[in-house]
Amino acid sequence: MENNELFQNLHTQFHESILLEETNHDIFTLVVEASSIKSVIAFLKDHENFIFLTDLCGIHYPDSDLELGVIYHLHNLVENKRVRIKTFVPKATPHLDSIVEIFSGANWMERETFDFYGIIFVGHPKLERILNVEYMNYHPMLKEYPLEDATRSDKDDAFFGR
Amino acid sequence: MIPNSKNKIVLTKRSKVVSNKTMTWIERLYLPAIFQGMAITLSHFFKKEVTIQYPEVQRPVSDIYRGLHVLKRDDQGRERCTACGLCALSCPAEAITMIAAERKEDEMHLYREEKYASLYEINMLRCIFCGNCETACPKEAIFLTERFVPSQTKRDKFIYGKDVLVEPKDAPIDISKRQTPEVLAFKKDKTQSHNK
Amino acid sequence: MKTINSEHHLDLTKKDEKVYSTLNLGPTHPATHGIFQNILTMNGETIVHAEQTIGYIHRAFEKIAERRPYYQITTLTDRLNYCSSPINNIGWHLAVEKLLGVETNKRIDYMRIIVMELARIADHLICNSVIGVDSGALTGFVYVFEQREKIYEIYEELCGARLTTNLGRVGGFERDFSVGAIRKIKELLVDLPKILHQFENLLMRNRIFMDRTIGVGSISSERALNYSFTGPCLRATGIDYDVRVQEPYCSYNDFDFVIPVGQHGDTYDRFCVRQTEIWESIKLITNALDNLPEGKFNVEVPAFYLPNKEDVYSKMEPLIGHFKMVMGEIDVPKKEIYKAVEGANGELGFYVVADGGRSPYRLHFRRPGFIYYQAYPEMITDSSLSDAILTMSSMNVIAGELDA
Amino acid sequence: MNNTSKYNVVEAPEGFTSPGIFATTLDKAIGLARKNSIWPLPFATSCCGIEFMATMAAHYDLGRFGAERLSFSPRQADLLMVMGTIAKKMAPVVQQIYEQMAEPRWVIAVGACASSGGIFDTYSVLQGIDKVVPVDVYVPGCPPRPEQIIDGFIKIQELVGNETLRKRYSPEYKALLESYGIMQSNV
Amino acid sequence: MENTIAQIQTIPLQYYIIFCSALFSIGVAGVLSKRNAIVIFMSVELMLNSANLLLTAFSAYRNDPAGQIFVFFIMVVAAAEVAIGLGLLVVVYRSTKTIDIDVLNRLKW
Amino acid sequence: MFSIYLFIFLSVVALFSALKVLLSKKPIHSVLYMTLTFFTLAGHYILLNAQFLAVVHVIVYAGAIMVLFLFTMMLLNLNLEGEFSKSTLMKIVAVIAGGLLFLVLIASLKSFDVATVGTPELTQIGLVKNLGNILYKDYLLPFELSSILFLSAMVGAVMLGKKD
Amino acid sequence: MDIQFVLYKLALAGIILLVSLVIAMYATLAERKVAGFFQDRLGPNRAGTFGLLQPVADGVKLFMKEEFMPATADKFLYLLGPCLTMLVALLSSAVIPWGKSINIGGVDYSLQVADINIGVLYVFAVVSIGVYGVMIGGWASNNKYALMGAVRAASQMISYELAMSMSIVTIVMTTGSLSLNEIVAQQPGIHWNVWTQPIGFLVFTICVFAECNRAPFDLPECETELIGGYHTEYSSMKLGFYLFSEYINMFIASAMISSLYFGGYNFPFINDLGLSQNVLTLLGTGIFFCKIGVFIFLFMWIRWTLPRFRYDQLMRFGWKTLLPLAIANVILTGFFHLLFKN
Repeated sequence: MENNELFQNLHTQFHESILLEETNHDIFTLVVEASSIKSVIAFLKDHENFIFLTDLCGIHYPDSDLELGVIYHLHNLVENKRVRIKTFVPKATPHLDSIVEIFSGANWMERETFDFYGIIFVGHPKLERILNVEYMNYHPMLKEYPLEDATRSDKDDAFFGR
Repeated sequence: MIPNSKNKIVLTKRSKVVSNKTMTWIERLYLPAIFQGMAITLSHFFKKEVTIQYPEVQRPVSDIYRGLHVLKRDDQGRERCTACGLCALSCPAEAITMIAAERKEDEMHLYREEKYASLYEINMLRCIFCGNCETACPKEAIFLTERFVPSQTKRDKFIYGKDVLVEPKDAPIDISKRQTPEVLAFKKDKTQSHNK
Repeated sequence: MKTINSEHHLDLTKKDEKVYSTLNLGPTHPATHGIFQNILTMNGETIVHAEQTIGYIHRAFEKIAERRPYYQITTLTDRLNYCSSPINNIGWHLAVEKLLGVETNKRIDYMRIIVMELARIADHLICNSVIGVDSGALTGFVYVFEQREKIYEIYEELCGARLTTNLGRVGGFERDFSVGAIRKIKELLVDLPKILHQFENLLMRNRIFMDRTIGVGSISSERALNYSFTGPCLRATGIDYDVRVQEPYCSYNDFDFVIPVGQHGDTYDRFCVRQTEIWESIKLITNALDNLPEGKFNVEVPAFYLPNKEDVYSKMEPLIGHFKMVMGEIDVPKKEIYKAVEGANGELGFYVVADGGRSPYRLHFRRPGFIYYQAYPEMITDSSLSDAILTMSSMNVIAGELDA
Repeated sequence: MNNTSKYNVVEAPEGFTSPGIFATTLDKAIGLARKNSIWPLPFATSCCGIEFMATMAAHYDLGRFGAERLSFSPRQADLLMVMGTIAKKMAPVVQQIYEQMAEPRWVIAVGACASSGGIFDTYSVLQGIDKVVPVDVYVPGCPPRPEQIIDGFIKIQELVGNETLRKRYSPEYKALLESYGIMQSNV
Repeated sequence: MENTIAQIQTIPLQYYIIFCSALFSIGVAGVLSKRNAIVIFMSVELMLNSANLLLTAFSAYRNDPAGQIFVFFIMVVAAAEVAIGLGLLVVVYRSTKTIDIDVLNRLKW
Repeated sequence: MFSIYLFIFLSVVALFSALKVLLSKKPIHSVLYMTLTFFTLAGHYILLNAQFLAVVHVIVYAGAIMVLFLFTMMLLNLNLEGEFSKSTLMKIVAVIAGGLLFLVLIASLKSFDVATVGTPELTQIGLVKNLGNILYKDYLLPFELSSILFLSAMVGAVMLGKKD
Repeated sequence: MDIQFVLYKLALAGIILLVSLVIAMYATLAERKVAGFFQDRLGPNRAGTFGLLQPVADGVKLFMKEEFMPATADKFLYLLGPCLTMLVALLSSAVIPWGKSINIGGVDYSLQVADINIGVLYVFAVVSIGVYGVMIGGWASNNKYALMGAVRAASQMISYELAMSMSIVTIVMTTGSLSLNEIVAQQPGIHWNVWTQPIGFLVFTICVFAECNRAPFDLPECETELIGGYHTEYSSMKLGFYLFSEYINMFIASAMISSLYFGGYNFPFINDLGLSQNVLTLLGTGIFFCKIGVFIFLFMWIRWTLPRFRYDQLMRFGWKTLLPLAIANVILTGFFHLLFKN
């Protein structure tokens, strides 16, 4: 299968950096060590024709060792193949290489991920909050923070079983 | 295979360039296009206006328009709501508040089931009229109607209680157009306990 | 080729300070439609640098989605790109169907195509007419808005709401197309082309308009891909990427339609691409309506599609199922999926991480507007304020989509 | 943690009426003129803005009420129409716009989001613009139909028509503005 | 209208001369005292205008149209001069960021 | 006698605004006072029955030249005069020089016999018909030359305005 | 100079002032109604029947609105701007011949306030100073958008003035007069100048559009770019003056177009009717106002049809298209004049 081929290529290139390959999801999914994420993506773009960054987003698993994750979706437009790359970092040192140099479009997606999860993208040209107010002092998408606005006065949560 | 100006990637065979940027010399003269445009606007000048004079003339809304809610009574004038709470649960805006109460013996003619909502409030400012409550209701009790919620000058006037929501006994609100033909057919079957 | 990022290399030496002035465009500027802020560094009327601020209507969609059952997320998707909410609704339903592994029948597919293409028409109409408004021609806007009003009426027939439709369900539709709805769609298919022709005649070959738009806010296909452009903005640069063709969903491959592409990715290209897409959508709707197969308008999705009301009213099993569904006690496979549809503005993706619970563990919306709007400073540098405004309206960045 | 907002949050007011001040004939004449010449400032951020466009367009035509001249400059506007979600990031802007408007000014909150936050009961959304500016009329709906927007507009017209000229100088009004921390320019 | 004009000539010519010399002197003082190139430019225009008025007055009193023709030509020259002058000023401003003539004391920058 | 009052009024306003041109802090005020001066001068032209010149004066000076000044000022966005002004000494010197010049001119007037100027009489030379006749007959060559001058000035201004 | 003459001129000036104000007032309503009809909607119809009281309502409202003065504005200039605009707008109506003379009691009363023999030049002078109000207002507001609007207004007006005057030169060449009265009188019946000067008419009309800041040349105040342009910071009646003067300008411009190119108060078969002089004069004045109305409608029609130019395109159009066209027209006219008149 072509996914195998892709995996082989990546494996020969990066050896232990590729931690896991998952196929039970809808598209070919790789878990990559945080330190080599940039080079993996660069390799995919330059040698495997994944020229299109579809998406980049964060995720939070509070119960895991590496709490914070970043998920990249790449797209090989010509052969119409997609690949999903996941990488995880600990919450204490949430540092990850920025891929803005490879894909300009990653700029705001990384800023958004920083805003939501506090993941710090090293090498990002302007890593500031993008959607939230600048004086916000927490990262709202982390699971421990509530959704609701504390100032709402016209609702009683008890009625909703939440 | 990174595209550049010479080597454009082509993904399908269906593409077609649609923008023509070269102007003919007639188009360069400005005037023909201007006259054409003026002819179009003038043709509309003499067309009948489509404006609906709203407060005096009402535009017909569709039969299933999602407007102000109604709490239905059954044929004998008893409130259908049984305070199961599904509507409140299904509300994305969390606009519905209800308190359930047990029906007493002498309230048989008022409430249909053993439980009823002693308090049923919808915050119309929060409500987004998505119709989830109507879909969620298993007792044919809450429906949205094609009435509008009027605007108010004070915020607390938007908490609609049972006094507004429950349909008046003498003037029931017809919601049969919102129901599927199957439901309407089912409603005719008076042997079913639901329809008694 | 311009440098990677224009955000951070402006060298404001002391000598230049007096020449440049800053202009705050937005967030209440009429042409930014209320929500974007651009701090422009101007040299006279030429923009040398632009800095964007967004997030003025950030509403925390993704956080809400983690707390709401799957079926309630439909109301959220309505408010993403509110000009074409049915596409978002159906896209979300398609994503959940993919998660559950549900196949729909042709009738549902065709109904969905009709609804989605109507939404695409509505969205493109508003975008192109707003280009007209921003260039000063208000009248065309009012003409096409009459047609949009007709599309609203169709939605109202279909689901009972005009704009934020909450249309459809996982596994199909809540109700079949009514006779009135089909009649109204047919009326629209007669009326819309006339008005569309008039609208095109008002603007498309008018030299004033062409001068205003040709070469304005252009971007190369290379840069556009690097910025992850999708939709009409990418197609205007000449790349025929369309999710409807690349990864067909909803039986789009039953139909043959043209993918319009532009040449230089400028405002005129975007205008023409959108305009042609409206014509293609009209053809698609006509085809789908003519070939609408018989069949049920929903498929059985045990976990999501609510049982029929008459069964709920009378039978125990469906009632329990109904309760479980509304309360969200449902079985969802533990899976990660990514589903994309061709939204009005480009690839609208839903990345769902399901852990089996009542709400998604993580739901990320790939919002095309958010992604391609970041190229805006690069597109307007060295152009005038008027160009910047036309570029903005031709990119059709919808605030709800931008800020989530 | 939640209390991250910098702006001044005030409890929602109960609307503002002018007790004890009766409109004179002059007031009525001027009120009549004013109510037929309300120039709105559309502060449209999201969905409701699209419905406002529909209200302005041919089918509903807000221009019938003499309101088709939109004033995008707050100085020239009489009516601030806030349509759509106002995030906390946007709240100071709304207040600033309100401050820039010349008296007499009215505010209408169109739609669930502007009036109360709607379904967006989240950390980033202002739960109703009446926390930053005084609101005269609320229009429910998400988004409201154009009919409802016109209803709200007619309600504003009623307010305008019956308002006394002295209202803007009344201590109640000044107290109301003060509770929002809004400075009255030169009344 | 003609008889109103007839009255005009009751104004003695000296008045014009005095007025114009005052205007001219103000212009001279302006040129000397100001540093802003634009204001200096305006002072020069003031001087030109006082000359113009005097020419017209003489021409009217002597019934000789040559004076007014001369004024006409002066206006043409003044317009040309202002167009060039202001163009120069803008260029100077662009390269030096100032229009203070005391700073512009070099021929090269 | 009506006209003498008019003359005095116009002259006083003209001198006042001419002084204000120099004394104004903001250059933009200078420009506007200058415009006022020009209007009063136009009034003077009308007093002298030079209608054509008056209108041309307004068109050229008020309508074009001063607008150009104003335009340049706005283009360069100059609002502050305070940042540079000549030293007080220089100002005094300037005023003295101006005053002296005025005195000299007045003094020269004294020795000048006004009677030689000619008798004031009803004049029609300022009307457009007469002026046109003379301009296009006797002064055709200067007229054409001035148009060439104008053209070259225009070209020059355009060349200057071009960025590099 | 008898007192009767003065009184009559004052009365005439007063009437014309009043008429132009009323016409401008109702032009605002007409604009909104016409825009409505062009856009398939109704336009104002709530204030009085057919919305006839709408301008009154607007006026009263503007008068009663808070007088606002930006803190950073230059107070005096801020007030001067709108006043100047209004003043200048009203000035130029003085030389327009509204009709032939009316004979009352054996005395001919001309329907022209001042028959200056250089009327055309007078209009130019007034138009050329019209830009001051806009510039001063935009400058004094101390707002960047207002300043940009002012700068745009200035450069636009100066540029288009040139082509406008060049287009009128041909009229002066053919009629041999600078007096508007004379020009109108030379177009009896249907011998209108537009037949001999179509290019001049076109150029003049376009330039007049630009001078009035009307679409497609409404850059100084275009809403989608500059919010309100030079009047962004204005409220109450000061804003009213700005808006109002636009309509007065439009009225005067229409009057100019009709008297320069469409025979003013002349109409075909004027002499075949066999009516008395006074009736003819009144009829002529009526016809004149009808012509003005047609041109005001044209102004609105264009505005609600066309997109606007971009700043640099507008400049290029003025300098590279209109000006050469006007000059070519002058040369052509001179050529034909020499060829056929001699």
